[in-house]
Amino acid sequence: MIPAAFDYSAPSTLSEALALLKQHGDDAKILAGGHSLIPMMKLRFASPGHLIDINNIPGLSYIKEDGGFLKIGAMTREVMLDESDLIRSKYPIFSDATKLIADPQVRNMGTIGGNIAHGDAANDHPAVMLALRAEVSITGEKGTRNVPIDEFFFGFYSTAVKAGEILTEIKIPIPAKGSGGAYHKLERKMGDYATAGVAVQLTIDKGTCTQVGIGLTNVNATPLRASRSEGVLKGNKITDALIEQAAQFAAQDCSPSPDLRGDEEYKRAMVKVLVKRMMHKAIDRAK
Amino acid sequence: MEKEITVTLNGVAKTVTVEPRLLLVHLIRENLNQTGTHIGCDTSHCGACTVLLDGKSVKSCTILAVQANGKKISTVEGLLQADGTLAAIQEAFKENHALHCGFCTPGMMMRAVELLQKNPNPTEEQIRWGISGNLCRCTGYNNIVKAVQYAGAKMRGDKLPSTEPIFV
Amino acid sequence: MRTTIEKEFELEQPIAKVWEYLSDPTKIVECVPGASLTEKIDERNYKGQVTTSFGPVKASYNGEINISELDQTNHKMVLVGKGVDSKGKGSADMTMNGSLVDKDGATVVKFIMDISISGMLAQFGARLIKDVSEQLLGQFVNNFKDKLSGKEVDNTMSGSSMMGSVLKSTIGGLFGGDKK
Amino acid sequence: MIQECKTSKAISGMGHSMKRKEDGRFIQGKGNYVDDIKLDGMLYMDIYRSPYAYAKIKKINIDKAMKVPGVVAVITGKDLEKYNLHWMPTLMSDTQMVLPTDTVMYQAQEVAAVIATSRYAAADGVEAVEVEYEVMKPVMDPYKSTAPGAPVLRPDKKGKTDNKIWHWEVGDKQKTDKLFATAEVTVKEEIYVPRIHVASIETCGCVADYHKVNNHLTMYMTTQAPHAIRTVIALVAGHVGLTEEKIRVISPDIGGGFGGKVPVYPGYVIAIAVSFLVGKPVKWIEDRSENLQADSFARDYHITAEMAGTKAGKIQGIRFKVLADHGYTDASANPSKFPAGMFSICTGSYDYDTAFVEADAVYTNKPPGGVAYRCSFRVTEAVQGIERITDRFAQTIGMDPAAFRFKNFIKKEQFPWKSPTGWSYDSGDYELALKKAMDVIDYAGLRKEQIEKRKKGEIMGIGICSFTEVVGAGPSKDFDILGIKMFDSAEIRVHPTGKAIARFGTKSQGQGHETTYAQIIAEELGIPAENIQVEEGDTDTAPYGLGTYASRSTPTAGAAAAIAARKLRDKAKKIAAYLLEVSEADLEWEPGVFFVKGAPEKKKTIQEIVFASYTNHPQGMEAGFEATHYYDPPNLTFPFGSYICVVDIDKETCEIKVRRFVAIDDCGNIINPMIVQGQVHGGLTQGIAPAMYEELIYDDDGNILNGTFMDYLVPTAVESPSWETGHTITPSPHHPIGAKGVGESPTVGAPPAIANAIMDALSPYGITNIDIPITPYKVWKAMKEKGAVKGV
Repeated sequence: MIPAAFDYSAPSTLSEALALLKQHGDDAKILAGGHSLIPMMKLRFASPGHLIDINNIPGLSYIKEDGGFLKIGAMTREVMLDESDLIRSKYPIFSDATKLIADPQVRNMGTIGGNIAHGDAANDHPAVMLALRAEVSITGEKGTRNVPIDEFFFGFYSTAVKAGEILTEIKIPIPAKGSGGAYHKLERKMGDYATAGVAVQLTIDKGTCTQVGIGLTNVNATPLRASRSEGVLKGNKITDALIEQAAQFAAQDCSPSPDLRGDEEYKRAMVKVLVKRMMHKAIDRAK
Repeated sequence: MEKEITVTLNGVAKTVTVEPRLLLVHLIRENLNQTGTHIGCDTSHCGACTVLLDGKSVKSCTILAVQANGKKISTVEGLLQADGTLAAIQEAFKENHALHCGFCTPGMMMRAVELLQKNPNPTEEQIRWGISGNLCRCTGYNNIVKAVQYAGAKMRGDKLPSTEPIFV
Repeated sequence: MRTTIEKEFELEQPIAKVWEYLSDPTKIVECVPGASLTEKIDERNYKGQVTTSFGPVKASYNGEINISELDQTNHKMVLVGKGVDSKGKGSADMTMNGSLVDKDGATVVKFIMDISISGMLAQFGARLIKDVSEQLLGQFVNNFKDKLSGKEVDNTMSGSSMMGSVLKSTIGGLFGGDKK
Repeated sequence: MIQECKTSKAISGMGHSMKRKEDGRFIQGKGNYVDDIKLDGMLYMDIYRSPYAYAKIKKINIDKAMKVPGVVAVITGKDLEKYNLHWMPTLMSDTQMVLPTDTVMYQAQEVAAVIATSRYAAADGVEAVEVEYEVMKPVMDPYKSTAPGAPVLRPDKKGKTDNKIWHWEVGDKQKTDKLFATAEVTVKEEIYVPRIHVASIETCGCVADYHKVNNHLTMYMTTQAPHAIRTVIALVAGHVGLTEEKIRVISPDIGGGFGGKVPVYPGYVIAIAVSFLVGKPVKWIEDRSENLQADSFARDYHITAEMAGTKAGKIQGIRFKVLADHGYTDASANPSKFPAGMFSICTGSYDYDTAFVEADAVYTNKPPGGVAYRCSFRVTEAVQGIERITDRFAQTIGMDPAAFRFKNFIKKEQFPWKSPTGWSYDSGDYELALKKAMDVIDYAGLRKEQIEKRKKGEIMGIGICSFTEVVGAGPSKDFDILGIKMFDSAEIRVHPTGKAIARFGTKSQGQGHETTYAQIIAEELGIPAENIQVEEGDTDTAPYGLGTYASRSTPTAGAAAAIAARKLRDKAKKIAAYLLEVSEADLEWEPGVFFVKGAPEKKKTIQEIVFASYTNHPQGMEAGFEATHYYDPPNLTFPFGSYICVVDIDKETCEIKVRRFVAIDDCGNIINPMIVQGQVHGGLTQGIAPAMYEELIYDDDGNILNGTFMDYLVPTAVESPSWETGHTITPSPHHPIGAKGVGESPTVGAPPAIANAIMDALSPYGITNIDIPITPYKVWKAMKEKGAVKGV
């Protein structure tokens, strides 16, 4: 499998990259980790005329807490998330997700920005972002704009990143004390896309759920927020019955497609199981 | 439009002119004639093409040669120690019968090298997860796990585990 | 690889007007994302082209459209499209059943689309066919609504902003969770 | 120690876990696989394949492809037709298109070959080939293939009016039907053994190097049977002047074969044709998708298995009916007389005298094949059938599956045992193997645990498989492929300094022949295995043999090595007697030395004797120290084993975890315990694969839905459990070194053990069968049907 010929640039600054994007228009694609794009090119599903490799642009790879946000540079590789002490100690939901993304070699290349910007509901970070109520920073010629994650995913491979723009940063509001989160996906084998995946992030204050985010992976055309589920939990004392109700809503509100991983009925049932399990895990971690 | 790139392959700097679409694995195998790195699946699932790029294990079938410009590439051919003796991971694979057909072996060893650098004393589970991006169709993985443990012990200077097969 | 998708929606316009648009291939095709007619063979048969674009993936189909049923009295039509990937990697067939029902001066439109794809897309895109088809049908419906209400319709697939606005209103509707 | 050693470690004959001699090159990246071969002026071939399963070719336009820079030729079926090279025989004497002239018969079938100066240009050329098709509705269901109204898929075969390939049967139909009509208990189950793929990590490929001046072809290719391939090439291309002496097939290092590298694929033939036409070397290497989509599949047997017996638990007979889906052509590699391979081993390890087995093979629009994937010709299918139905029977009469097996095993003293389908089992001790497995895993303890778990609503299962294999094809009276008898060969040459080279007609693909053959010769001659160089895979140097598959290397070539070595030992004895000036009768042998009885200080080492054979041999004796043997086995060998698997199933997600797996194998005498264990480990992972993960899946239109490693789920180290393996040793009485062969036992034995464990776990819910691969999804659906889990 060999990609069709293309031209290649490796700009060393963001503005250079943006200028190249403008110059080449629709024919250009951004090369981040490349582990979604290059296989598509090798299969010749995608044949961009120009690749703009942003791996050489300094300053796009970092994990830091700053101004009330956890800020992650778009070019931060999965392996960095996996090995970051800050992430491990304070945001274990990320560790849950990264260890299930593809495999170690792919995680050495794959970036969080690419995982999100690809706009594939089967990717794992989008659900985590929904749970964490992240904001995505998108940089274009005219500067940087912030897009709430709920307004980011439009459709299949389609996101709020417009022509001429690059996703540059992910901003996550630092959860309050008493918060916890968890992610899990069912997969047929290591490295597979999710049969179903669920991310839960919540804050418990004196037994009451004051904040909750639930994101679903690969059970909808776009990464899906389980809004009704969140609705029944927020502001209430969490009981098993409430968790059951939340799980039921999530299972009903998603829209899974049948494939080799299972039919719609099975996937809904798995969403239900996973919501319950991730709720309990998140509650444990919130303690 | 062809590009001139310089890579350091197993310690030796090489300057080559390549098409941007040239895959790193083809650069290594075809342009630089180091055929120890193999191609098994083309879609980044099997890990036979694993090499170290600036010390990190990556799948060279899904990286462009131009992306390696200015970087260090290490392949199985560079594993031998300076005195010509086998590296710990090579000795471990041989002593523990961790290879049959040998096709996945170079990629598997390169992955194990990074795994052991990061975690010199991994548990069986950590090894199994750590090599989950490398498929082996021959060995059933038991002896690969054993070999990685053996190499870890050797690198740590610990007593080496027995390499005799254990039967129930 | 086959999938069936259905969509039902209501339009303010009277049934006669909606039928006029629905039964005219030249108008219909302008609403199909990425589609254009290239040749009219006769009243019922046309040649056309569809170019789709999803992120980095682009595919172009050359095809024939046949109106196999046009039932003026019951406001039912069946449109059969057969397309071959311009690179010869496979084909896509589509049968669209469209029907209109008058509802107090407004019109209820129902589409049932049977889609089958063969070749490389079927091999590699199995997990996506339903979602993508629904997405395309959603866009089509929006374009159709716009066209009926006299708005300019841009049915090319180049602008992701266009996709965005369309999808937020269609797929986005699910966020409310009114299903089931 | 698992196997008694008669030689010192320095000699490393049989029973020593000698480290492998071949490993040095592999761990240094110096293996020489076919894609590593580069020749001057070499061209690259890439193949345009059909996107459709069944279609008429209306037009092939190569103009754009020819304009791609670097492309030198585009070859179609019409081009090959000019040389009558557009068809070729399969190893089953069926026929197969090399390139089609009018119709494509399966998705990913080769349609045109692009030849270019680089791999990249060839790929670009393939993209530019334009083909117009008239798509037809394919036949994907083998049951529909023979239904009225199905299109006749092979009108190229004269007089063919349906899609049946062959019918085969064995056993006593009347007696069996009578038994089933009267038996106290009969059970029946539909068991599908899915279409799977060997998926060796190296795909297939070749470099065809034809020299016009010498009219000579050197064919480097991924083949498990180089000699047979040479003969096939001569049969296909003899008419254009490529006769057998002009052909040299070299099988370099092979990155896993497992049966998938036995057949002749169109790509090889096209590469040869192109090299022949342009006079330059041509390289063709498949990518993974081509490999999964077009190369020979394995299995795909629809089995209706029935067992009859008494309420008290005595098996009285079986009746098996099989529908075999061969796809477009029968491209199996079975012995000619056995179109269903050794499927008739399906009577299993049990003592009864009534059986009837029949099989029908049909054409469909799937890729061709039927290779013996790490299996001695359909034994995997047979064992899946008998071991599943055995458990079903035990379950039906409420008997523990282990107790049921003990009650029915063929007893040790009954060997040689004549099976109701005509096999003569050489030796066995089935009770011992199962007992050992039960002891190791604590079977009684597990059953207790299961009772406790069930009380708590937890799902746990224990599965047994006590299989009997049949390998080592085979005796020449019954076994041939394309008429060539299935002997195998060894040639040993010992150099004056006492070091040897040995050559074989087989071809290792990872089995470790360079080590184990050396150990066999070391055992017989006392020359250290370290000093015996083993070579295979070059038809110019190695003696003729049928190759490596079906666990036949040790039973055939291994035996040939032992006998050739014994011929040399006989010669050595004569020389020793001459040198020591005693009669041969006065000599005794211990590994590596002949000494005079009662005077052990009077001795000659094998090295001294060999040196004398070149420097000081008796007058009248032929000089040198060489022997060749072509071994024709008197019978097949019958390895066996008992495997026990424990699974835990998540009651909500239905995820299945193999908690423990104990495999007790008996492959007769063991040459190298380390290698044998490695073979078992690997085979077990290839057994869990179809049991829980792998299946080639097609839709009704003939599209393959999992033609990459993204969806064809080869297990990683995480899915693969930590295997626990052990042995009993029951030597084969007729084999020169008492060995039986082991490579395939685990692939054969593991799937039913796992399936039985999962079905045991699910038995409280009334679920009796789920076809492999048993996935969480399938379990969940079955549980849902029984009301054990709920939907949303």
